Amino acid sequence: MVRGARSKMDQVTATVLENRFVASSVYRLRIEAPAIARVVRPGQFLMLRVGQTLDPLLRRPFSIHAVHDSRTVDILYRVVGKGTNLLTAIKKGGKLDIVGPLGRGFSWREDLPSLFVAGGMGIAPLFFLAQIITQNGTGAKTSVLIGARNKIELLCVKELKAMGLQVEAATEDGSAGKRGLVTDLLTRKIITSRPVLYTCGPYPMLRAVAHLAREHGLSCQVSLESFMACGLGACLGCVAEMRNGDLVRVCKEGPVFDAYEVAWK
Amino acid sequence: MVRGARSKMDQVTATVLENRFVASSVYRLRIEAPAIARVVRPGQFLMLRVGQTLDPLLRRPFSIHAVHDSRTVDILYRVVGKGTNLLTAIKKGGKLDIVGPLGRGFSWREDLPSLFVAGGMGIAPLFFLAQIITQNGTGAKTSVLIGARNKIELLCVKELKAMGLQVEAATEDGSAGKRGLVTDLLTRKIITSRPVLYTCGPYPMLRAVAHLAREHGLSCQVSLESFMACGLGACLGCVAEMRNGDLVRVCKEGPVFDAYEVAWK
Amino acid sequence: MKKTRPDLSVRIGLLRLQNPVLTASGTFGYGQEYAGLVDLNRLGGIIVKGLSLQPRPGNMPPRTVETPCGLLNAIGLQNVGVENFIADKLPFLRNLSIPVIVNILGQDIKEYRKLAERLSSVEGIAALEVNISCPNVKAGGVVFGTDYKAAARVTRAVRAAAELPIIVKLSPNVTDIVNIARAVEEAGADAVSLINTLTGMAIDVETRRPKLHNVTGGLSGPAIKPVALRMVWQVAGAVKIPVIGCGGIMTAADALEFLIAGACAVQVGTANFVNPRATMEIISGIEEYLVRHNFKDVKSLVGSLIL
Amino acid sequence: MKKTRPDLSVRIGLLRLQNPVLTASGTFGYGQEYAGLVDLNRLGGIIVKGLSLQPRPGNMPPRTVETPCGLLNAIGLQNVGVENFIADKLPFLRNLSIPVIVNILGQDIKEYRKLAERLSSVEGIAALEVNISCPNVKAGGVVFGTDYKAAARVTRAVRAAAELPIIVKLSPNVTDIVNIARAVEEAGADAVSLINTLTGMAIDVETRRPKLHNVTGGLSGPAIKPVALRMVWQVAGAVKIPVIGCGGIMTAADALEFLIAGACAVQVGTANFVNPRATMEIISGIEEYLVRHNFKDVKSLVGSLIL
Ligand SMILES: Cc1cc2nc3c(=O)[nH]c(=O)nc-3n(C[C@H](O)[C@H](O)[C@H](O)COP(=O)(O)OP(=O)(O)OC[C@H]3O[C@@H](n4cnc5c(N)ncnc54)[C@H](O)[C@@H]3O)c2cc1C
Ligand SMILES: Cc1cc2nc3c(=O)[nH]c(=O)nc-3n(C[C@H](O)[C@H](O)[C@H](O)COP(=O)(O)OP(=O)(O)OC[C@H]3O[C@@H](n4cnc5c(N)ncnc54)[C@H](O)[C@@H]3O)c2cc1C
Ligand SMILES: Cc1cc2nc3c(=O)[nH]c(=O)nc-3n(C[C@H](O)[C@H](O)[C@H](O)COP(=O)(O)O)c2cc1C
Ligand SMILES: Cc1cc2nc3c(=O)[nH]c(=O)nc-3n(C[C@H](O)[C@H](O)[C@H](O)COP(=O)(O)O)c2cc1C
Ligand code: FES
Ligand code: FES
Repeated sequence: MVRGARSKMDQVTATVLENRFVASSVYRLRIEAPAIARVVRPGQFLMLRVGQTLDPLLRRPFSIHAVHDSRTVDILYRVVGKGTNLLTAIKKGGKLDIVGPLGRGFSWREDLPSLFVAGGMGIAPLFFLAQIITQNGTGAKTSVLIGARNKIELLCVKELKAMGLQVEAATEDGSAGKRGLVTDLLTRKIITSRPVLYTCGPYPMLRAVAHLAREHGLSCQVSLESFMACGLGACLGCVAEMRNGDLVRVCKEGPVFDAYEVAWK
Repeated sequence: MVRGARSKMDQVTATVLENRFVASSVYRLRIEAPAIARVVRPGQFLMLRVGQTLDPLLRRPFSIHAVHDSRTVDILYRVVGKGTNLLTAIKKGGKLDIVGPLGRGFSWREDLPSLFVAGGMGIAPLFFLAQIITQNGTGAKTSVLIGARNKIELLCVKELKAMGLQVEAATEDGSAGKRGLVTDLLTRKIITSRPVLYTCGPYPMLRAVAHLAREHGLSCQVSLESFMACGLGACLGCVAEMRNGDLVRVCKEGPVFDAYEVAWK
Repeated sequence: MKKTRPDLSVRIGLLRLQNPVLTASGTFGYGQEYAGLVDLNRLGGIIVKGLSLQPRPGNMPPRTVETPCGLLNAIGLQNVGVENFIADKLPFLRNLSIPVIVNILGQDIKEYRKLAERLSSVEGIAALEVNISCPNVKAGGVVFGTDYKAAARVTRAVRAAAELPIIVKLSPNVTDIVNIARAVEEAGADAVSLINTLTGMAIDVETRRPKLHNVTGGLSGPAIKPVALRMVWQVAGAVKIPVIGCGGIMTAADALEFLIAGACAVQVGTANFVNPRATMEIISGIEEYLVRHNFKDVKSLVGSLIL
Repeated sequence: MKKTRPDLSVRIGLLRLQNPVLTASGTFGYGQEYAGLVDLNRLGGIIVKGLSLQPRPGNMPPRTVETPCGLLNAIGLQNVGVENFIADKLPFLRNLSIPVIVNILGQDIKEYRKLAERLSSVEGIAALEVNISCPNVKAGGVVFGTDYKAAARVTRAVRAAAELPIIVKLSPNVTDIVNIARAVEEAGADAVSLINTLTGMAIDVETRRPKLHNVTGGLSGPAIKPVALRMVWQVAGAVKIPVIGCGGIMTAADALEFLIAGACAVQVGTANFVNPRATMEIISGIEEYLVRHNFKDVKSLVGSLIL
């Protein structure tokens, strides 16, 4: 099993190669950051300084979405507030102050079938994991269940298929794939195969996936979100409760956790 | 005498037509703002919201530098801190939230010779006054004394000459015009003619000009600067002391004052 | 189905406001300064710049300096004095259809009493806001705001002298604001407003001099909002009289935080400098929120924090 | 002519720091968290996360929320407890060449005393910082920080129990910080540090719930700098023991403001989150400033405000 490694982090000034509108309010940011690209593992994240002034004050966390040529790193982000809004203004050639890679990423088994369950922006880190798993190509079957509110917000489907993955989609309004939630797809899927689950998305979805995994006795890894002030394990702000009662740092012990260990609310 | 009028102010969203590097750290911002362009008078200023977030919090005051076609307004600004730095990032087509025109501008006599004394960015509002005086062209002689640290920071000389004005320059390092201060030029000038003085620039220069004017019994108008939180006369923050002991609002009773009325420190 | 518009009106004792958005004293001049930019008659009310018995010249400049998300000011209560106010400023204000609240500041109890008497004797004033909290006046002012006994004494004096509703404006520079709020409630205040500015300071490192001539000043703006909100929540839970919230309100969302925390009205201060239309946008924003969340009136929202 | 480098070292009682830049408790973990980003041995010293006798789980999340130019936190003093600290964290810290200061927090005087005794008995601790000001612990903590008699009592207890220099960390949530500073000075503190966080609050208007599970939290960051600077200036003018300034320091210029106001050292807190290299840049920036302004040492700058 490939352990969810911690890589050597650094604070670097990266050059923006591209900051492109993808769909709806989603952008893809491509940066040149070899120091990070070389060591980062799927599920890890970066802390970006999104503005030049003191408002917004804190960095913003973003998952690694993809890595190319050990030089460039992609981030897929949705504009939800003032920080992500400012981020859209950064142009090609601009500089970004980045800390990373941070956190503990996914631990994956290349010899077992993998099933990715992504909701909304949850595809961001799973895409990188898919990239790595298919790249290493040891061959076990990997499929992707992906859900979104509507067709426009359904991201990366073409790219995932191009990687040779089997992709099934669900949208809440039925504008693409099955109408409904990604967890509906999952219920059917689990019955027919016994994959390891990797999931990222809104909390209620993660909880549902975790419950299904438990019911069926499947191994399941979840990437959690939390408000992060430092991302470094220093502020103790980002904690999540574990089943054993511990409050652990999502930025350091996570963001990827074994679904069984999390105290779901 | 044309009175230093107060015009009807408004809060408008102006479109940026151009935001161009001029020289050294000086930029010229051209905006489309007909409501302001139609009513603004030389010496008045605008309050610009320079960023989108709460830091910097306050608007920044800038003089009207020129008006074209009753539609567009120019501002000439120097980058000195975080607000002006952010301003440089605004591109053509961008929007700017502006309040103005504000304050009481110059009161000029078109029938008497005018002498402008500008130091550094002080040329910004005087240029607009020159534009108006030469435009109305009632003919009395207008000359300009302009000073800067060096040749690069000597602004608008070509444009002023193109208006038919006689321009004399001084630079501290002697890289253009006379070596020395603009007030050195002034000492000589006053002896040979008896113009009305209009001056804007650093405080020590204004004080020197005011003293010379008083010595020679010349009428003199100064444009003062002050830290302005509101620009509207509401906060009472921007006051300057007058000779009679009153503390008056630079943004409302000024920024242009009769040099005799100011309590110079 | 068309919804009926929510009722934005609130009561502060006997005073009825058409909506809960007031302008904070000292940030809106005497109203007239904003006449070209704001539809004054749409406001919940105007609170004018603090008045003293005699005109005051205020502090020497510099009087204001920007800080991160904040503004430090040391105006020193420059004002035209009560008689000039009545003669020169009130006529304009009286012509408006909204309540005008006068903020008053005395050097001692006698001055507060005289101010209250004088202002009660003229037409066109809806209420008094008693400033016991200005940090920029050396004598008097600040003492009243930080000692609950002194605060109660001022309140009683004004209460006895005024025939108008009395709002006492509290200072945040205290260990226990609830203690002061309770004392002025007991002493007869019709409402409390909070917060005034936090005392702060800034230094120019190049000259090594204070950035304000007065050395210290009052901090306002979004920087102080969390502190203001906390105090409003504490006080609203501890007194029965209405609480008016103030401090760093820039947007409708900010105002809503204060209402939810228990304020029945809000004051908008520094925001008027940053965005002269702030009050108008806040009023519209509150209305939209009420519609979106199915509140029939703003009163139902007040103090509706879910714990 | 080549200038000699200015002397950045300062003394806090018996404690010598190679430069005046410390990390603020709770914002730098146990040092190790920043090992990859900061040259720890360049720091003036490290103040570690507040320690209690027993491990504390802290508050439930959410524990942090951003505010304008500020950060609200209600960690609730989560920490590993004094024994785990000594066993697991101190070995790493002891290997550094810089002073390690331990921030302590008790529920009552006995706990403070026990903490001081236990920490005095081990190698590698340079001083204790007594946190009497944490607003996020319901029992104990906050009371000590806001009452000068209680503050003095804690100080005396720690003084008697500890063989280490004692820094007492003051709360800004008080009417008169000078009063508290004088009381702890008299009670035997070697230095005071200020400020801890201002108590604040934030509400999510869509859910109408507090943004922090604990409802209120402590406000830090640039938003509070003017308040912190004012208090440091007031206290530095009133006590003879060294004052350590803290609150919103992001840059060398910010740190210089505190030194000029009278602090002989500074703590950098929230800035570590925003810019992990902040402390390094501040140290360099102070040195550059001293060179540029012809100060031969940082001590000459301390308290050099020109009024
Ligand atoms: C480990 C991790 C990985 C993430 N990866 C991605 C990603 O790949 N793509 C993506 O679009 N989003 C990702 N997010 C979410 C992203 O961090 C937030 O959307 C972003 O910070 C919002 O910033 P804002 O200023 O635009 O929003 P704000 O206006 O500040 O707030 C909008 C919302 O974003 C949340 N938020 C704000 N700041 C933070 C913070 N420092 N930490 C966590 N949440 C915050 C707020 O709680 C609020 O709900 C990730 C979050 C975490 C914790
Ligand atoms: C009536 C008036 C007209 C002006 N016209 C021009 C002009 O035409 N061109 C030009 O380049 N500059 C002009 N200025 C100066 C200009 O306003 C400042 O340079 C600008 O506000 C600095 O903003 P900043 O954020 O870059 O600087 P900061 O980083 O905030 O500070 C740098 C310096 O600018 C001063 N400053 C900051 N904010 C204000 C403010 N609100 N009011 C006054 N001073 C401030 C500070 O005191 C400080 O000395 C004028 C000022 C006034 C009062
Ligand atoms: C420039 C200025 C002047 C002020 N003058 C007064 C005053 O005269 N009387 C008073 O009670 N409060 C005064 N205040 C305080 C405000 O009314 C308000 O309480 C404070 O600014 C906090 O609100 P804000 O953050 O919305 O500005 C003044 C504030 C500012 C910024
Ligand atoms: C997340 C966080 C945790 C903190 N924990 C402690 C603590 O354990 N003990 C303490 O005395 N102060 C603690 N503080 C207060 C800081 O040490 C500092 O006094 C305060 O944050 C102000 O400084 P700043 O604005 O530079 O952050 C904490 C602050 C933050 C932001
Ligand atoms: S974000 Fe600071 S500990 Fe996780
Ligand atoms: S800047 Fe507010 S009165 Fe002049």
